[in-house]
Amino acid sequence: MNSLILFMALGLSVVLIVGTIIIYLSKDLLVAILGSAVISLIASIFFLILQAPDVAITEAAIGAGLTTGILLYAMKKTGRYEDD
Amino acid sequence: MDAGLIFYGSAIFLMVMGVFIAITGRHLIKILLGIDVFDTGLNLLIVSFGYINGGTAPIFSKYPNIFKNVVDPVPQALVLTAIVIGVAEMAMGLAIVMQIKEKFGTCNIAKLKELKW
Amino acid sequence: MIRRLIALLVSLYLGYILYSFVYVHFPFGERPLRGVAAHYVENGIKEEGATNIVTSIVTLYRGFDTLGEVTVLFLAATGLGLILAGMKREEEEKPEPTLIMETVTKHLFPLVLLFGSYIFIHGHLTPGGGFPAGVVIATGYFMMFIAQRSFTPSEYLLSATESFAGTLYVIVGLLGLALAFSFLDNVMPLGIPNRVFSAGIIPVIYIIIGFKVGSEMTGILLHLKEA
Amino acid sequence: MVSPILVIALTLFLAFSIPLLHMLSKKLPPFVPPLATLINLWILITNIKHVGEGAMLITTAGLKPPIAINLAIDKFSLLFAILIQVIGFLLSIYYLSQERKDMRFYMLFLLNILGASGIVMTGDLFNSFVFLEILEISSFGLVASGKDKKALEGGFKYMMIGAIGSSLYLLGIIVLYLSTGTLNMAHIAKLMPSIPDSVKLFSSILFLIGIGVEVELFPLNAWAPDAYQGAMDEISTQLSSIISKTGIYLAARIFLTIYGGLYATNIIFYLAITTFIVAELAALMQKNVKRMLAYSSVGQMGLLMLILSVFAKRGDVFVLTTAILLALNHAFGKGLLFLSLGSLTGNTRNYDIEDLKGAGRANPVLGFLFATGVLSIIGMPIFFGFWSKISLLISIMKANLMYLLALLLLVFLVELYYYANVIVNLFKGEGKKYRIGVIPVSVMLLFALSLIVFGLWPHPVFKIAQNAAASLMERSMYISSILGGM
Repeated sequence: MNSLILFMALGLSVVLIVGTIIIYLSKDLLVAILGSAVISLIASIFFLILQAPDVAITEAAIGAGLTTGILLYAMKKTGRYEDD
Repeated sequence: MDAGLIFYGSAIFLMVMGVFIAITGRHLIKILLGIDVFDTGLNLLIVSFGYINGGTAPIFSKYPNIFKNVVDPVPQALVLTAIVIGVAEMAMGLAIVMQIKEKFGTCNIAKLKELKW
Repeated sequence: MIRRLIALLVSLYLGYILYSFVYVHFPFGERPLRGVAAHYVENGIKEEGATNIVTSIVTLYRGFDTLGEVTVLFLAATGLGLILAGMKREEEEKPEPTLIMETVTKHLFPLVLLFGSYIFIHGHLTPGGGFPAGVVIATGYFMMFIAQRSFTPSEYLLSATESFAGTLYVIVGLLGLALAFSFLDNVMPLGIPNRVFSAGIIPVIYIIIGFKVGSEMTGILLHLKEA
Repeated sequence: MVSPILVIALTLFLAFSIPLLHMLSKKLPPFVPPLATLINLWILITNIKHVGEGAMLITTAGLKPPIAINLAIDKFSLLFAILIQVIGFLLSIYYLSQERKDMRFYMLFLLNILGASGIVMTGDLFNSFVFLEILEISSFGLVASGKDKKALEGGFKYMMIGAIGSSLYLLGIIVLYLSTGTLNMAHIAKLMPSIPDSVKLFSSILFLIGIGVEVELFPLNAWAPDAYQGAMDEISTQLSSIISKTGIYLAARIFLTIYGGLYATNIIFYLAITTFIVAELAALMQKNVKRMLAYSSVGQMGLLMLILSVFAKRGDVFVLTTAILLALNHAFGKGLLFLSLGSLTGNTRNYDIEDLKGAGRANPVLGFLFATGVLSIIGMPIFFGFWSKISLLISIMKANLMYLLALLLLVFLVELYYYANVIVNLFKGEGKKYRIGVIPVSVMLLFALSLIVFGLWPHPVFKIAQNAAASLMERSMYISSILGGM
């Protein structure tokens, strides 16, 4: 792994950390769900860096795409804000 | 820069935060999100275990010129399974949450007090 | 607040233990390829004919797991339907999709389906395979029933596809048992690696999985939409 | 010879084909689970004579064990597989008497049986994880399928703990894979001496967390009483008779076969003894009979883990035999209790001890069935439970563990007290009479009959359990029969 990729990974991991903190703090579930989608997306980039293209595609399709979709449907039913 | 610190570190950080969100979350969907984050971290950790320095993806597009140095394919295959299982669990959990919302009228875990010690 | 802080500290501490354990015993990137993994990399193409080693592990070497994995998805779709059945439906005001959205999705839909089928047909050559392909197809349907006013896939057809693909998968496995005395054996000719028609039953399995996952995921999304 | 892999393949085939059958005729789906379990039972019974010393090897994908997934069936797994099919068959007959519009329930039920049989038959660690997930996810669905408040809450709690637990189980598998380079159970067991001690300890704790959810060990069993109480009565039967027994199987297989004598013995011992005492005391406090039965189930699982942790390391076949007998007794006895309790309350889902007053006198058959279950669980003579409890006490005395003996006797007295309380309540005062169909009564009678028959002629069961325990202890035999001369 060359240092450029590592530097990129470092930047992405900072985004990961911010993402989890946003999920924890946000009272708006929409923001939290989008946060988890971003985390899945970054994880799929990490899989690509780690030479696992199969996992990367699956994580991008399932983790970032489909899971977000079903979560959004569920959120529509259960209400968007945490304090109800 | 230490590659191990970045990949292992961010994977384990995701796991820790996932458990933390699942334990302290009050909204049921937040709890499921925590479990999802935990699973993502675990998958990242497993794939990082399989990485081998200088290895390429285990796909030999120029057969029979086999390029020997590849990363471990087994953890990748296992993670594929784990991802799919994770989404299945999530779907099941969301179905339960939606029914809870309908029956209890709330998704706050502190207000689910039907069963007591 | 104090309880949350304690929870955070405890989970951070557990994470630290895990990190130091992992760091000492499995240093990053320094593990040699050994055990079954070495066997798969060396003999994978000879034995199963797929140039993507992960694919041959997923569909054949550990094909039994994949059958279980398909079952888990099937289970999720079924359980979701069972639990959500009988929920009150709320008729809410649906925002009208714009003309642009309707036109674009109409023309994009066949392309998405084509892309999905491309992924699962080339599963043994390129990264991807049946699971992401099925999800891509489901996303196509998802797009359609968000953007089109009068588009509802037939639940009957979805359920039939799902069920038929599942039974077909088991039958392919049993074929191996009948012809080679081993469940899920690669009984078809391997062909020349790197061609589309190669690798024996791998493309067949991935096509089945693609259909099955596609119909299951579409079913899940449909159930959630209608709940 | 019929390959035992057909147990899994055919069950899956039938489960997948239920929607197609439903399209043919709406009456067909309820008959699929009895058919499937009956075929499975036949396949397993024809295979009894093929399973000799060591384990029977069934390959998949045409390759030898460490390379591809294999099934490994020894007498221990065969016994549990048959137990699962028998209970599954009885329950699926029971379901025939109920009107259910949703075919998806039968699919979930069948897949639950499939997950349990997969766990007991597989010889591959990761494969056991996949089947564990099938078992868990279908259990969440079954528990929540009651769709009232209690069922949903119990289901959600189970899901939360189960999801994290099984993820840690996966991490344990990966740690073992990284240190041995294989996922095959026998191969890992063979390479076990080469693994550093800290890795062994760490992975065994991860496994313990994963399995602890299933066997309801102390910090991980918060879901158990809620799920048992919230679920429908048949589902509670399934939880206590199939799912937790599968957990015990998995614990024995992993800690005995793979780790070769429990590795984290002390941890398991303290957790199990806490589970046992706390659960039995909690059962004593309950006003709700179903919750009381749930706590009693948790306590029994704690007792089983306790026996495993204390005696397995000594390689004592006799004690393992008792553990298996206890598990069998509990599977049939608790199953009977949950089923008959449901009928005694007239399916009102109101289990308060006050509401049960006189129900036994008003419905003598049901009262008799409930009493049979109770008597067998507390270990009265002529019932099956007697033999397991007596041999347990004898073996503890032989091992000279007097403090354990005193503790067990004390807890058994507690058990006796709260069960007697329920029985007295059942036969005192006037209760309501309920109509009950032929099928449920005959299923419960079969449960009760098995308890009495095994109690009067314990010898064959004893022999079977002994063989199973012996094959569990023959670790080197298991390894060599799977890996050949490797």
